[in-house]
Amino acid sequence: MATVARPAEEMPRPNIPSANIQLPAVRSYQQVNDEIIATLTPTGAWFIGLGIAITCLLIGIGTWIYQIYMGLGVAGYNPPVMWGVYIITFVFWIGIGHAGTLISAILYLFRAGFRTTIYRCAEAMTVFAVMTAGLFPILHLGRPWKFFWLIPYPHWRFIWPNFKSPLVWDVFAILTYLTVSTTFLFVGLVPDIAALRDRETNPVRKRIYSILSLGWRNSDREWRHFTRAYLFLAAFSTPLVLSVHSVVSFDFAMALVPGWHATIFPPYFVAGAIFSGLGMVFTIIIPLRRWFGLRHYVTINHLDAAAKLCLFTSLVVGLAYMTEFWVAWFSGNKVEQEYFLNRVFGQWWWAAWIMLTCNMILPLTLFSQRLRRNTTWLFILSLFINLGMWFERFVIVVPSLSHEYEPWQWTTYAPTWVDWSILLGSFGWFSMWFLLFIKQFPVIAIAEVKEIIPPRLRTHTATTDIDAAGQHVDYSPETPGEHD
Amino acid sequence: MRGVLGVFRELDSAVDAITALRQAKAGSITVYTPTPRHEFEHALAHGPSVVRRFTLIGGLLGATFGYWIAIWISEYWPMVVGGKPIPSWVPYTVFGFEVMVLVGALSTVFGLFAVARLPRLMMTVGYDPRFTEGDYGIWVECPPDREAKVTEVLQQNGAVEVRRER
Amino acid sequence: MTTRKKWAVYPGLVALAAAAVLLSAVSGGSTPQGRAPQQPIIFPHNPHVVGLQMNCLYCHSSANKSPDPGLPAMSTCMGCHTVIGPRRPDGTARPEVAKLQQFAAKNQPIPWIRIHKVPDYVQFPHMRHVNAGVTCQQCHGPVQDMLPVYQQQNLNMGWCISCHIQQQVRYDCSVCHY
Amino acid sequence: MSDTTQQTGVRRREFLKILGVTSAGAATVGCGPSEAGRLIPYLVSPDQTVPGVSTYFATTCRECAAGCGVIAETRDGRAIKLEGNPEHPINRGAICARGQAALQGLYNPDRFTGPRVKRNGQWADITWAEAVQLFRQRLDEARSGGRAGDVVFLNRHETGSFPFFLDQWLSQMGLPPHLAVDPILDHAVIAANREAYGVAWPSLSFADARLIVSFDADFLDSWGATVAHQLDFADARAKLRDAPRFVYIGARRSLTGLNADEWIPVRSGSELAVANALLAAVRGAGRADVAAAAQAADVPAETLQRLGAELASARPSLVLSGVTTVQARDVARVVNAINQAAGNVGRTIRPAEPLSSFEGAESMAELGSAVERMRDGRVPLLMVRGVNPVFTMPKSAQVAEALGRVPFKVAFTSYPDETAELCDLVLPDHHPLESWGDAQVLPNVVSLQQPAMDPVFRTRATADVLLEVAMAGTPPAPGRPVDYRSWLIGRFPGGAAAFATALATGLTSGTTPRVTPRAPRPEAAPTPAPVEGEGDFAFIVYPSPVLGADGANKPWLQELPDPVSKICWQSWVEIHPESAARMDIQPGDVVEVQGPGGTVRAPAYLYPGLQRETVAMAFGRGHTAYGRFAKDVGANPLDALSPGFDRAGMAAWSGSRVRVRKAGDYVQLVTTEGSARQHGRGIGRALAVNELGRGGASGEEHAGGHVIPGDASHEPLPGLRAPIAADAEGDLRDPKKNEVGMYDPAHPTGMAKRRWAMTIDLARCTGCSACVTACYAENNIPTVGAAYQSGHTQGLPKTAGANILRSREMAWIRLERYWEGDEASPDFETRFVPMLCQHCGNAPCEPVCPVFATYHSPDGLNVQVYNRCVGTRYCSNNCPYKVRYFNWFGYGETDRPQYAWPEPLNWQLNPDVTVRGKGVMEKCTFCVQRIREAENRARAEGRELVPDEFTVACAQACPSRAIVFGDAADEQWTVARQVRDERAYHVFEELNTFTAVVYLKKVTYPAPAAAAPAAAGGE
Repeated sequence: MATVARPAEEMPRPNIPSANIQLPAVRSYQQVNDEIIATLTPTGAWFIGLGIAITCLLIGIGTWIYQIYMGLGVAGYNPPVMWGVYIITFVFWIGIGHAGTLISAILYLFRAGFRTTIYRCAEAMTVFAVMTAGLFPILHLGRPWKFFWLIPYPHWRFIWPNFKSPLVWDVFAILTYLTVSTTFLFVGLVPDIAALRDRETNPVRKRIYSILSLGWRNSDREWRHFTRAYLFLAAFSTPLVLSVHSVVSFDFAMALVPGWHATIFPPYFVAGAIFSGLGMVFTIIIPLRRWFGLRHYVTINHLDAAAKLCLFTSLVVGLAYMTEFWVAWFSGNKVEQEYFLNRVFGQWWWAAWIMLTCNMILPLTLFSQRLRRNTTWLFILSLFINLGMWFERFVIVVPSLSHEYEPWQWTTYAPTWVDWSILLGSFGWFSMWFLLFIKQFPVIAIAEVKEIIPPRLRTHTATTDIDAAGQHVDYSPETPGEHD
Repeated sequence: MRGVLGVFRELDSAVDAITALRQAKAGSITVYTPTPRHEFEHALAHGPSVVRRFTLIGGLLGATFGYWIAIWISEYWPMVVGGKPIPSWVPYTVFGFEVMVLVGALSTVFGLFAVARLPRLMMTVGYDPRFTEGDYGIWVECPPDREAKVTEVLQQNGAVEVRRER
Repeated sequence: MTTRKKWAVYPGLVALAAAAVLLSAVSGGSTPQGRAPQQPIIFPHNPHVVGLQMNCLYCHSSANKSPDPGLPAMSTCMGCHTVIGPRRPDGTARPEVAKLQQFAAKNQPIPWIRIHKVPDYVQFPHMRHVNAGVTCQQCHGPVQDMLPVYQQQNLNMGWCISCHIQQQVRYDCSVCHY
Repeated sequence: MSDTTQQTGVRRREFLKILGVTSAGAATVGCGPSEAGRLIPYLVSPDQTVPGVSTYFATTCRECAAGCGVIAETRDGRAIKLEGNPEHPINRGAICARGQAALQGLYNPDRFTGPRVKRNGQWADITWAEAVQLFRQRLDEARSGGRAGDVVFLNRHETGSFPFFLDQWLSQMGLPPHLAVDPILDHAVIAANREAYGVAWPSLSFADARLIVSFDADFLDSWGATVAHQLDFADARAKLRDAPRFVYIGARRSLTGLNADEWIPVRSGSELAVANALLAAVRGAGRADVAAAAQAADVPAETLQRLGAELASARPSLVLSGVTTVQARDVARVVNAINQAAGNVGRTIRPAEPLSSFEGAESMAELGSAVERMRDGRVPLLMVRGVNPVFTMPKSAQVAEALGRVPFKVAFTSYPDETAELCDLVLPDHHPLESWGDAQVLPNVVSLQQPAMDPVFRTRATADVLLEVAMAGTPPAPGRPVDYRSWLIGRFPGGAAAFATALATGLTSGTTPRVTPRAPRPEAAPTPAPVEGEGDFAFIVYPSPVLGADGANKPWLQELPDPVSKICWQSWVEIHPESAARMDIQPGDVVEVQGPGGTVRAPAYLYPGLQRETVAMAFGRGHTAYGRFAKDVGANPLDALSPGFDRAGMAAWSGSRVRVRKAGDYVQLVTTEGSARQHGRGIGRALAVNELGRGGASGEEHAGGHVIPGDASHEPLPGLRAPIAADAEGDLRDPKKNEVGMYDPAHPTGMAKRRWAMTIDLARCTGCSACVTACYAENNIPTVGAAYQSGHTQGLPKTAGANILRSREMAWIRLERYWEGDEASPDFETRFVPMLCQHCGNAPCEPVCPVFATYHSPDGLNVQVYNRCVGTRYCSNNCPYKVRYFNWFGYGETDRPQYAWPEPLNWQLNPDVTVRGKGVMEKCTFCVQRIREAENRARAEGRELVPDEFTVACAQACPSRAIVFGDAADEQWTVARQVRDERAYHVFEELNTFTAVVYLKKVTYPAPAAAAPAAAGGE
């Protein structure tokens, strides 16, 4: 077909409207099925990765058993720093869990085309991140075997949870979020599972897929209700995703601890959550597209568009950081002011500066299109963002508690190997689920990709030539910018 | 039940076939498409989906339940915490909202299953695995005497394969 | 056609949910209710309480002045049972009294097995209840007719509370838990 | 008690063991009823005990020489709590931390369980018969050996009949009288007092003085009858406007010094010169020596002049000496002269009504010469009872070697201390709470001592053993006492009947027979050693105020932070910050103190309350034996000293020169202190005396105070008239609401009528920390610092105090000690703030608990329900006062390595209070068990609560009566009146927590010259 060689001086090309990103290299529905389902065959590397993940998980489990038997004292808690690595990691994972629903739901409502090929991956990430996060509130309890007392169920004691406690809101926010995002993921998967089912030869797997696909047949009636239901789910998930992290932020904002007691927390947390989520999306999808050879599905333009979103959230987060300091100064509250001084220049200056550097300063590089389209840099940056967001939560939890109203109780905090290995275990748990997922289900939504590629028509074949807006010409490995 | 199944390669031929069949009053038509296309929606001219009702009812039920359980529980065993009123609606709003989303979303999915006749426990007649890949399908349920007519219409509109099933 | 089969799924789900709720409703309610252990001496309350019309307080002497009802000391038993020996006037044996006297001879207390026990984090003042006119039977059941004595009530918190609310007395947590 | 216990003792103990397991010992784990145990009834029900109801025995505290009266609360035959005897003239119902901890001596898991003998280096248990047989045989050998005159009996100094009984027995055996030893008694003052007044210890009246001057006399903590002094001193301070000003002179500012209004940091060794200068000033004599003294003391001359003038004008005054240098006796003499000259004798110093507790103690020099004789191998037999010379004398005195030269050594000691370890035969004595006795506390008042319970172990009262030995072989004659008790009764005026009645109060008038006083020592001997050693620092060794000489084996005392340094489970070297900076010493750097007798190493603590050329260490830790809680914890400062005495034969613990150098390594300080400054947060507030009467709002503006919007301070003491503050109150008052249950004041239970509250008077509080230990004893609070509890505290050395390095101490009430003003100058001020749960009306901890484990009870308590707690620890995060404590380990679970009460320590557990399990939050409950108990009692007697009818544990113990507890909603309770005091304030009022604990501001007394108010407040 016609490959138009583009003159070099056209670089850098103008920005692509993110609503209208096409997949020139994908031509037929057939090709979509072939290429995507091909990624499901397990490889050696995959088994090795899974092995590592499970090892980490086992380390975490072993440590937890030790902690349950001995008591929380084996962790590095140092009263009045009553919350530590566990709560930090809980908020960290919940934050990660926000990008998925954002991309799949909010961007769906906004009709942002670049979501199509990355949302399945992000959504899976969300579900597993929330599954991971959900463990930590239980894990940090003094008596974890009593966690179900937080759930309102009728029993002979006649006593119920306290619905005025942010922790109970948490329970419901997280359970709701987990249920809804899982449903969302599954509903979106059903047509693709049907595709797998029809292609599968192994009888056992075929049976499983048939059950999971609920007998989906791509009939017009199914599609009609499906699209409608999907829309409503998206419409529900959008406020939900905003509420969940607001509720998580209430855990802090509702307390009168200096550094916590701030009305800015909900928006601040939501922005931070989406920011960290996008970071994790990059961390996952950049190696994945290379590994699975899906670079013509998740094109550099998709990453470019996502990077813009990332930059935006980073700016919001940075603004929130600055606002906190301003409020502390403007409130005239001496306790608050002392705390914020201590945060940046005191005991915990290093944590604060890691946070500011990774979340506020480094992402500014995304203003450069060249860096936005450089996957290596995006990947490195995403690692920094993950680190920075973990430390943001560290800075929120630890310095506040260690420097409160009572000077006599000012103290310090040092995690022990127990905290660290449980943190490691959480990464193992997350990666295990994710690795299992990507080899059982398509990481790119087959049916939705088919939506955006031109259908075969009797009259003519759809054109994929370059257009004035600088949209893609035919895909060929040499085309600059289409892959790296 | 019995009928004729036509398999199409191209979108527009399938659409034309549908219009033709509807003019011919050939019987109830089911269209299989790998991905939802508006062309079919227009051609079939079905009414809007009823899933929305499930969503609305579910959401309302959820919100009500959320508020009710919280208030009922705090009145059930009055305990003052932090000098706050025993039933205080502000914190309970969070709870009501979350339960609304939960029940609303679940009932939406339930509605989807109900109206789309899912889960379908076994594949029924008039289906072909190709429909999940690239091809479009049209399944016309019709009495035997009309099968010939339907087959003809399908073939005229460029079906790559037409077969009768029962 | 299988359209009928699939509707059977939903009642199934509903049934499961209901079962789960019921299960949770009784969870934690499991107490040694009805427990009737074999005591070292098969002590019959009936002849003492019904037959001899002895007041409960004769043996459980501190029930009306202490949180702890108190157990009869060996001396209390032997007060009568030095006279009322192991043989009835008609010559039939009283094996349990014989056991009692053996314990007394060895100067050993009787290792009774405890039946009614609230957890250690529950403070139960007997005298408040006894003095308020709560009969022993209300919590311990018809001990005078029990052989062997068993735990009749479940002694659950809900069971305590329902009575407290009904009687318009304190049901504040800090009344029992501290 | 006695008869029944004789009969059923052992079995009762079995019974109690079982009870200990089933009731008090178990912890809140699980939610259903735990496995029901066995019920073991009495054989014969003891006459005056009702099961489940406490019985009280009045007896005498023997922890120090003072002989306070205590009331031992026993439950089902176990002593569970000690409280001061309100009738007692010395302590008037108060009790100090060491007194409280007597229980842990009684139940100490390391006590000798029975007699034991050392056979070729190995300890072997033997029966009492064998033991007494062996003892008697060795005794006869020693007597027959013709060296009977050299036999030594060391007895811990005590007053009462026993010393007489002992000497009687010794003379009967043809042996010399015993030596009464008390290592921390101020023999110098005693000697001086004998000269001046003819009595060892005249009673002191602080309240009548208008100026108090103390030369190193730590009278609140370790000098004399401290509880009596505290009560009196606090009463003096409570006079507010006419309260005496207090000047402390000394090289180290002890706890008493921190309570002083002015501190004059004189160079150690210059006290005599200063005292002479003051004497001259009082006598109105020359000025020259003032300059010289100021020169020697390195203080501005005008300070001394001003003080001299003040002393001359303010009459009566009260001048005390507690100096422990080689000049101690001389300083004490001069101080007595000052009192004479100032006309204090008979007014503030009352020889006419002396304390008898300090009569009859031998000087340490006597002990020293006894040790000399041992070293010369002249002592055939040594008997020791409650004395531990190996630990209490400097290592350089080589007591251990001396003991090695004694052929046979018998210990009547109860604990495996250093000396007992070196003995050949141990005949363990009863604990004072298990034995009979008496103490002469005032010339005409005898305080009786009776057993509160049966012996815990196979011990025997020494007196009984001696009697048995004396009677062995001879036929029992009628009328001869069979045991010490009958001996006591036999001599008791009025006999058995009178004795029985006297036991009710534990007091009786009259005198016990005195030991024949020895002739006063000739002036010459012992010659005071010159100031020994060299180096640019003077070394001060002071007895640890919390441990005393022998408190180290009691976890309560080990865990109780030192009131000055706030360090526990550790020894430390106090050094002035400037000196430390000069030598580049950071807190925690191990320093080596090299003195004439050797070197001692300990981490440095920078203490501004020191004269710059001084280093100081507390004596009390550094045991090499003495059980699991004491062994290898801390260092013994005496290792650096040489055995020197002053003229009165008192061991000179201070004044020798030492070299101090940085040892290089570092040890984290086991301190409970976060920041030593208030950062202007107005926690402990004060106002100068001249600001009194200007209305409560006076005193300092503190930062948080009136800045933050929503400040509630416009309303005086809000939230104290009703159990629930603010919003909820409106809600509950709403007549349309009928489902508020007990929160409705009209509810039949009437619980909502009360608002339990507390006032803490900072003008009275001295920071002695007795309340802390009282709380530990009452509320089953676990100690967490022992070495064996540190095993699983990751990332820290497994030494004692690891858990406290992570600030996991559990003290429900803690004493915060804040510096105010410029620490560089000696004029810095100290604020002691007892901090406990404030039981807020709007408690921030309550709404955040997801399971209602903490909530507000209708009578205004902030309740913590342990068995409901799941351990989210959110409540603690949200508590501004940081008074909630979490069970990081299973301190209360018997099967855990961190179990805090190894058998039989768990016998002391209060059956009315749940023992908390792992993973549960706990905090001050306002002693809710006492509230409920009082309510039950009132109900049983068909009455309402009588105002002030009961109080909480901390208030009960407080030796300065600073804490008042009661119902603030009822005007008849004292607390309801106190909260209207002009000095009243809430801590962190601006947070709208509406606390139920009200503090009354401290009052400071600036020096007359310094006009400006010294109360710089929260700066």
